[in-house]
Amino acid sequence: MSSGLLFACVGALLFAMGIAGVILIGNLLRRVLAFNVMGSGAFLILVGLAQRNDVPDPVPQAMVLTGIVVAVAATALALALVRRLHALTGKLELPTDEI
Amino acid sequence: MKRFVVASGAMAFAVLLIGALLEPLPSGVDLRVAVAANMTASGVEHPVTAVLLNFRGYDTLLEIAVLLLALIVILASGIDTTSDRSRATSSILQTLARLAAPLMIVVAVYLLWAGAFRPGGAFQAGAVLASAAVLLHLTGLLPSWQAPLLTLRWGLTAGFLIFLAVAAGLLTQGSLLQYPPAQAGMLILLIEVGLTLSLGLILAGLFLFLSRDPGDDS
Amino acid sequence: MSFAFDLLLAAALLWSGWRSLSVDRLDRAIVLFIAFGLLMALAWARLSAPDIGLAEAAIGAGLTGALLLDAYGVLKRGKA
Amino acid sequence: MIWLILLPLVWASLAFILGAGRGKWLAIAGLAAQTGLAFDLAAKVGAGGTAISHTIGGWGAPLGIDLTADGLSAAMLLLTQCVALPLAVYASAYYKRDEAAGAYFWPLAGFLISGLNALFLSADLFNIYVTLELVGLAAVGLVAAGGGAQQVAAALRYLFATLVGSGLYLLGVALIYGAYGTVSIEVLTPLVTSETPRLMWIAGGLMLIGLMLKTALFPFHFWLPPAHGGAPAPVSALLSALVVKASFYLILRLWIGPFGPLIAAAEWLAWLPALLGTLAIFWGSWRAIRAERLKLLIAYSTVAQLGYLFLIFPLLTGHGAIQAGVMQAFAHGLAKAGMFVAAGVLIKATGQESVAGLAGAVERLPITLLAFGLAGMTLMGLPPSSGFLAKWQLIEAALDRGYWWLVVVVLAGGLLAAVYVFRVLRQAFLLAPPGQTVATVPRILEWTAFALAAASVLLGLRGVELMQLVGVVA
Repeated sequence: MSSGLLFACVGALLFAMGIAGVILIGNLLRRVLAFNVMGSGAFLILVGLAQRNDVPDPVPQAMVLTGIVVAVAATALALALVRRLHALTGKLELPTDEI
Repeated sequence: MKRFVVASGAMAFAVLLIGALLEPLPSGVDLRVAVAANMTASGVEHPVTAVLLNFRGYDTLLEIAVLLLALIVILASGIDTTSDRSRATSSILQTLARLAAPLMIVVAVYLLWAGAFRPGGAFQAGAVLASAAVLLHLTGLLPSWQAPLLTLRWGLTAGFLIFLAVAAGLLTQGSLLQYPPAQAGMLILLIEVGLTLSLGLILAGLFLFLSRDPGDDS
Repeated sequence: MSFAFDLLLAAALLWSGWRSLSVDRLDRAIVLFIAFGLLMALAWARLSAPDIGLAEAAIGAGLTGALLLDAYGVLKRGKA
Repeated sequence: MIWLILLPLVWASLAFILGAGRGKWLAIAGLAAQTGLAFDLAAKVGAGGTAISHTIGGWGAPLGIDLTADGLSAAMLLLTQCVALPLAVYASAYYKRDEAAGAYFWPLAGFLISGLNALFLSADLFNIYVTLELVGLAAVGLVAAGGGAQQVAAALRYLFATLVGSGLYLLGVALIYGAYGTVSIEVLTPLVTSETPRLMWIAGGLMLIGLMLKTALFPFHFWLPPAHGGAPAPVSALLSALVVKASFYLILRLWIGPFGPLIAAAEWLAWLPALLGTLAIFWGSWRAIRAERLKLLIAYSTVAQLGYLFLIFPLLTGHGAIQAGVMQAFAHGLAKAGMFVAAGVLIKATGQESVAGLAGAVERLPITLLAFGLAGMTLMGLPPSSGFLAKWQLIEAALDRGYWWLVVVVLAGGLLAAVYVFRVLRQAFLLAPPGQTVATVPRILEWTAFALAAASVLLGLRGVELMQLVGVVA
């Protein structure tokens, strides 16, 4: 097995872990972590699968660079909202009741 | 119950996906060939930079918009603005930070310059600039930012606007971001310089605007 | 030999990713996540993608980590 | 057509530089120009009878990124500008000077609209991912801006839903690139056959689920009512009229594009979205009928109306289904924008958020109530509104294939819509309780609501041209 494929498989596991985390975890800060793990999984699959013959491919690499920047933007935004919610309600979880 | 369902669903998905990943795949398009063939016309020597700022430069343009947007959302979501907390830091750390910051700026300039022909470029350079600012902030040398003043707002958007202006200016060549091969290198460098500065400011801003304390802190 | 290293790195990635989501204390979770980011940078280097490695170390682990720690600090003080 | 993307980017960044709360004239001027451009593009596509492309950087797919405007894209662009321009006029009078919620409205709205336009034009799956994020994060920011705890909680729920949605989409793109080495829709489509590797099936499933989550199709609708019902009126209107349509457009684009051979190999798949759409119509209408708050009622009505869009999927192999979908997108887009801004006027004037608080509104705000009624007419599907045309087209396509139960669903949905619309109107015609004060609101707010609602009805008369435009394919 090439290291590209190996890391793509790791990516699949990380993605599954991350998405289960985003669905199940109530603590919002941890949910942000789970989202980031999920994103890393997708990035590993993007590059790993494209380089399954272990020949570097600059196109998915550039895409992942774009993706990382988008992910950090989303993370910062999420943290800002989490902090705002905490300042307003003192809680780190979303209210469960439906309006 | 929900835990069990979601966890086993995720497991099953991972197994299915890994199974499919290990199957042999058809041979589709190989972009490596196309990238290699067009490197000379791209204006840079490093393939990843060529994809990022030339072949798929439009992605990057929108990506900077996303980053700028995230910063605006942080400002818009309105964290209470109160006085900055003073951090207890030793003078040794401060001296170290004073020494490190210029060094990091040098590294950023190197990364920016290196991006044309080896790993590096505007993103990494901007990130280093931002970490220098965060370091200065953590050692108490740089206060967190409150409302952004006009000059700061210009700085935050300058990189994006330069990129946008170059992209639109190149419409005269026929289409968006169509660099004439002879000037491509210079134009990409211009974009990268602007991006480095603005990315540094935006990434630092993500941290420095957020680290404004909520009002209950005394 | 290098494949053995890859396997080890893969295991470490999975372990740190898992622990950062499952560990009890939030501060440990964040530190584990930063470690996860640095391991990711290593993985990118193994995938001959040094550009992503640099970006991941600086942005993914560094800036995200700093943001998380800062948020954690404020939120913890808010609770006390 | 490239200026449809660049112009909003320019006015959004300039509005940010100008500072908090400024830039409304820039935005309105920019949007007016964009509306002209969208009409121009639609006319060119319609007259030429073929798609117009733009190869960014001159490279061409698969190395570069292509933009393509066919009839479907041109129609969606037209809808976006035609809804956004009146909403901008409305927002410029809605936000008071120095109001925190409006401080960053203009830059956020600008990025949102450029993201939408870029999405409708892009012919590159990864580029579409970036535009999805641009739209999603801008929408979340608009919901959160300057709001209280409930609004921030709604924004966070929305944020995680939209991030998971685009995460699933991104993984799909990654698998497609791995399997075929390209993310250009045009290059990809001929490569996919029914004997495609299993990865492609997984990619299709992931992208479909991710986009359904973003479109808030039942049962993924949980995030929509609090977000759309809790945001300021112009934001609710933008979100309900346009943002959810973007991911629907993308599902349609992929369904008839690269994933076509997969669906042809398993035709039962088309019933899945139709079934969920049916459930959405009944569940959304039921919740709208029961809702206490006016804006929540309208938000649940959006859940129901989105259901109609998904009824077209089993009909796509026949004629007229895409036209019915686009017509419904237009009808709902214009009517729902009109309804939300009318509700904004009512709430601003009476100071009451509940449906019960509307008593007596008809005397004070007749134009707004008329706008609400006209928009309601479109949602119910009464002739000659565009909603009627959409449902007519849908029923015709369904009868063509002999799918009777779709006809029953469409008719029942119309009746349910009548129940919740009349619930609001009846309340507004009641006598006002003594001592109730009604604040005066700027006239322009009432008239923009009226204009949007009237457009949704009058479009019914020009529907044929729109349907012809949608028929233009590459």
